[in-house]
Amino acid sequence: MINLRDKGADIWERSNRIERTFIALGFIALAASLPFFGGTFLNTPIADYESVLVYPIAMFVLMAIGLNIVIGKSGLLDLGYVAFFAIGAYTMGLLGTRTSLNTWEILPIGIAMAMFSGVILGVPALKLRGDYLAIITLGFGEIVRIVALNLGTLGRSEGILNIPTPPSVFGVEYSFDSHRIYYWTLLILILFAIWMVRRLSVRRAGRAWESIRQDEDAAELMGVPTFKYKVWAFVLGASVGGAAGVFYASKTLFIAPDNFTLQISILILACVVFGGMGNIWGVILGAVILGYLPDRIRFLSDARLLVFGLVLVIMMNLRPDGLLPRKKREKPLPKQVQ
Amino acid sequence: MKKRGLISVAAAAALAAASLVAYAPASNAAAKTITLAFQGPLTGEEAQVGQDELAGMLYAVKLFNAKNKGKYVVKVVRADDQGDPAQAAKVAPGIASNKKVIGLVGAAYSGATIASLPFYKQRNLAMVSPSATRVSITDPAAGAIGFPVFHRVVVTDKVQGPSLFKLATKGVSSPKVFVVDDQSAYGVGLVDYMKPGIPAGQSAGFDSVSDKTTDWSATIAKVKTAGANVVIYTGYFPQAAVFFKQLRDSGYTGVLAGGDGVLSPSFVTLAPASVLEGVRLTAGTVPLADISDKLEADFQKKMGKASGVYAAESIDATNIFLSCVSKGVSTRAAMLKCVKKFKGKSLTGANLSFDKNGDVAGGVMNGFEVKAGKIVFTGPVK
Amino acid sequence: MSNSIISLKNVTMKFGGVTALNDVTFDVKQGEILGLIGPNGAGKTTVFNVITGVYQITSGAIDFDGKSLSGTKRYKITKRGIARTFQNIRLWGDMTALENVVTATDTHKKSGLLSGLFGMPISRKEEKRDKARAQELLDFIGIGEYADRLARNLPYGVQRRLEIARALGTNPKLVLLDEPAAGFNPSEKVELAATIRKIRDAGYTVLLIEHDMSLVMKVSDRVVVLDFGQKIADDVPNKVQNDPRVIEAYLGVPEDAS
Amino acid sequence: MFGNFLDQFWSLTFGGLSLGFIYILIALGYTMVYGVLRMINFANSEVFMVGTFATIIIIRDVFKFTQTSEYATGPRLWLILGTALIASMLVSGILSVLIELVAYRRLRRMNSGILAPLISAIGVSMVLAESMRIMTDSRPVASPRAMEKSFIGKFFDADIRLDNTIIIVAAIILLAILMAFVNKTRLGKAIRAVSMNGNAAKLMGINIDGVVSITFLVGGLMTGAAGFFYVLKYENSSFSIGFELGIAAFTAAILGGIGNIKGAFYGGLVLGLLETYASFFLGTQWKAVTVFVILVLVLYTRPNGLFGEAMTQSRA
Repeated sequence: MINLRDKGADIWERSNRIERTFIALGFIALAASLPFFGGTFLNTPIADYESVLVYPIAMFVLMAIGLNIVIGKSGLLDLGYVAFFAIGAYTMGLLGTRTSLNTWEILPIGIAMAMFSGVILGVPALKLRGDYLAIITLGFGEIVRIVALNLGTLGRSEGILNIPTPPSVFGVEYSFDSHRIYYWTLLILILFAIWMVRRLSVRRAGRAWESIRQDEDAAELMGVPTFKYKVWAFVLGASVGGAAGVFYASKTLFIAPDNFTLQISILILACVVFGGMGNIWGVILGAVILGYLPDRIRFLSDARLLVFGLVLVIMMNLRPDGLLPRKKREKPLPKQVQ
Repeated sequence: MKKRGLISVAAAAALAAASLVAYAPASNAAAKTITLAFQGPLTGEEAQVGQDELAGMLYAVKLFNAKNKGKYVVKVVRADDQGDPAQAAKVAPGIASNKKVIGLVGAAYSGATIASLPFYKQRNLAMVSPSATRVSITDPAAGAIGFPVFHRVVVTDKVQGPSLFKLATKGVSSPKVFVVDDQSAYGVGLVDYMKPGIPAGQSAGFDSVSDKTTDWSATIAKVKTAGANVVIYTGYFPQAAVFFKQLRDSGYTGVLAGGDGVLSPSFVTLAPASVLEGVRLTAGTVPLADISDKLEADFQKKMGKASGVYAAESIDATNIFLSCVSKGVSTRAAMLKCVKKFKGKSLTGANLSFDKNGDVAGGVMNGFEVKAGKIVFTGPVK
Repeated sequence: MSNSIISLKNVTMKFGGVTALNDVTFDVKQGEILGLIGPNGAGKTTVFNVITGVYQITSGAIDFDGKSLSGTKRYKITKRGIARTFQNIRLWGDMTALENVVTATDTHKKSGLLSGLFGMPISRKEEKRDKARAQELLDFIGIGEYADRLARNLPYGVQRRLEIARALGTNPKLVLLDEPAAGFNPSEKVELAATIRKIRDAGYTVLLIEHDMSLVMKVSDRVVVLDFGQKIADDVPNKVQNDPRVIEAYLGVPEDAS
Repeated sequence: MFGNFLDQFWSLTFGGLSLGFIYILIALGYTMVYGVLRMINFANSEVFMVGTFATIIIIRDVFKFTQTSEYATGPRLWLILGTALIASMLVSGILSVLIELVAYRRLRRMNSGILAPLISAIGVSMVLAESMRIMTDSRPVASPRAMEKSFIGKFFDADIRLDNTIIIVAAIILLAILMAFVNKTRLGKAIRAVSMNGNAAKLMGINIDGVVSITFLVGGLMTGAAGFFYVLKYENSSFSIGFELGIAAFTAAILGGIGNIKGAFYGGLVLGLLETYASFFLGTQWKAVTVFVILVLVLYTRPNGLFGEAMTQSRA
């Protein structure tokens, strides 16, 4: 099967610094211009195209990048990622409605809260064997939702209303219906997350995660403080989820426990695996497709989730490593030994 | 072999999908085409409520189109929000900016309604919800966030909560009432508005049970230790049927009661008649079969399934828009004006109009009782 | 005993009802190559596992560099200067040979995650230094030209050597080699013997598990023999070879295929 | 509160036990597959859901019961129950084998790791749940009552009900048959061999694909039985019940120690009881929280689950 990822990597490697800058800018420009394609075949029936770009697409991309640190880079199966998204959103909801802090001031607080809960969850959970981590994280996701559902201060099932939009920045107004502005802001957050992940991947942390993913025991015996790096992966993943949550709450103006179900965790996981676990471009592509698809096929009406399920089955069978898999750039040598 | 298997599965699914795509009335060149929208959960776990309401709306539209052949063709856009505020927030702007849509039946759920409101308010699209009962949407004390576009033909929890308590305890000497909610905004809201009206000494306790619960042993044990003789469930009928069944099977003999979420023709099919005998229910309107058996039969014939919980409300909500359509309304502004001023009759024959916040004016609570496997209307709750 | 780098004192290791090591005592002296042999199931790899903290010993004591190892976390044991290879190769297959070694050198990095994130000078300097060091080690082991290949695509012999290079990457005082010659042909074994001596000569102490008697006897300065979890001999190679208990231990069990 | 608890102790315990047995049987669907493939069979929850519908069809459509029918008694009752049990088991068992073919086999041959099959199985569950939703008009479906829920005795203060008793007895018999199958038969031994060491089993000439199919079949049969018991006890089903019960049963499998049958057994019992007691003490809304907190505590002190056989402490 053609490996687009390798093709891309080849082109990238053969380019010089200036060419690379142009390629990168080209992609950013293309992503930034997406809101202008509402009139084309890209348009989504019924749902508003530009809203779909903000949520789920851009929001999923951001969360998938975050989850990819946990699952793609360090191989930890996290089924409760929605918890961090919820914690970010509720931080925004509470502080936004009860204090005079604005979205930009709450953003770091929300990220900190998500990171803190990443530590709270990670420290006990990450000592467990890999397979058990899945159920513990799943439980954590549910606990966060149930707490929100039962605590009066969090509005219980009614949720939190009238969450403020972000104040204007450099004259750019954020109104609840200026989807493009939100989309571009998210794009900046996404670029920042990509920068962070790429920066870490090529250095010590990236190698540590990679070694943990491939053989955790061997990593520890080679002096990698595996536990510390697993917690770090968790906490960084959480920070991205938290940031997404804060921004999400500030966009929809209203949050309720129903927004943070286990299905979101599973969908984001699907984005990561579907796109190509461990490869950030694959993950982004996966999130774009899985975020976009259900709205694009709304004309199927009743059957759209059924078709969505079928797409997952068929695609995973055809491309088990995802659309753009992680690097496998070498041809195996003839003398390869199993 | 393998691949062919997959492809044939895909093909079968595609066929299935194609056959499910809604049947749209053939438009007549001379007729004026009007588009209305429905918003509610049509797929996913909450799909039932939305599918039932949509059926009610389509039923009303079908009648209207048949009656006005050559004059009007009303089309329905289906906006599936899965009952989820997050989905609603991306569907609503789509509907809001679809200029053809001049009226919206929905949203089915309060949470989805709240998430959608800003977009409809901005684009001046009149909404009439058959089932969003949360008080805060129209409550001036909570900012009346629905004003001016939001209307509802269903009575709010504020009215229903106390009525339900009244009906449940009617004729019970020294009642001890145990109230169970389903953790939904609807169920919790009902309890919140019921609580202040419960006289001292009549409360036996409260429980809050996820609507995904299958085993009710613990709640039943609590009911028993509390010595309750009246149990009220504020949730929807599928769970109510299971809960009541388990409660009765465990030997509980007291009164059982529920709100309009339980009042569905399907409710009595979910448990043996002997178990549900005497269950008391409240609702703003009545099931189609209680209005007339003929109506229900016609509904089943035209829609191919039994009517659901908010069928009457959905039909009422749709009829409000349709009556405006037959008055020649074809723009959003005119529609909103027309809906605000609407004065007419509901399916039950009661007067139907809205107060200035969009609530149904003078709504009454009706009482019902299950008798021999049927839900029977017992008159307004006083 | 003062120049011993690691000493095992009365080490016993039990798994449920099975005693894998029974009252084993020996030490490894600074700068020597100690061969650890014994029939299959004698407990050789268990010795490696208790030294590197994979298992916590049931009783006894292990001192490294004069200080006890008990309760030390695995990665800290490595940091203190013990590195190992694995009998069944356990490289990180999706990393290049160089990355495998660089990851091991990370043990001694000062820069953490945040300084890496913000590209602080210390991080950049260490990266450069360690990549150079890793390349040096690959050259030292004789597989320098494979630096940029993914580990799982390397020929078997290179993978075995890469395991050694990776162990050296942690900058250890003591290197534990677990059957480094498994699956090698005679000429490769000769090369390996030279490499092991070269490692010793470079200042590392080596503890070697090996099935190939002639190789062990050739390179080891001293040999410890285990049988059924017990030490039955501890002496210079040619004395061990003639020890009747050792001969009995080897003849008493069926010859093993490797 | 505690006095109240003692009053209700036996009722709660019986309720919890019969729920626990349903969990056990579903958990077997997870644990057997996990034992052999080291994969979470995400679609097992929908195998259960389909099993409940098989029972309902037998009772409602084959034996024509309605909510107002007379209850069956005597031999006819046992015929109905037996037919429904076998039908659910077969439908679920076959479905489970098909799921393996569609969602797992190709990926397994390609050695694709655990995540691709997980997502593929999630896709299968969506397809199954959504198809069932469309077929049932998104409605819950009731199973008419075929047998009287009579009390057959008293234990301390608690009534012993016939349906609960049938569930517990039948489940124990099924488990005994399963244990005998796994421990005594050639096929069972092959399953155990593969779950202990897949490669070695392959070398010894065991047909891995066959063993995997059998494992899915057996897991599906047990899950289907759970579907029958569920309908017997709760008399209803819906397209969406799989998810919740699946998560609970999976938790039970983990709690007990996933990958072995004993673990599923104890895990299911402990979870069934724990949920019921916790709901009583802390309020039903905190049930899930309690369960997960206890799960964390258990795994923290016993990393292989309550009754998990310690696999080697570490692979190094």
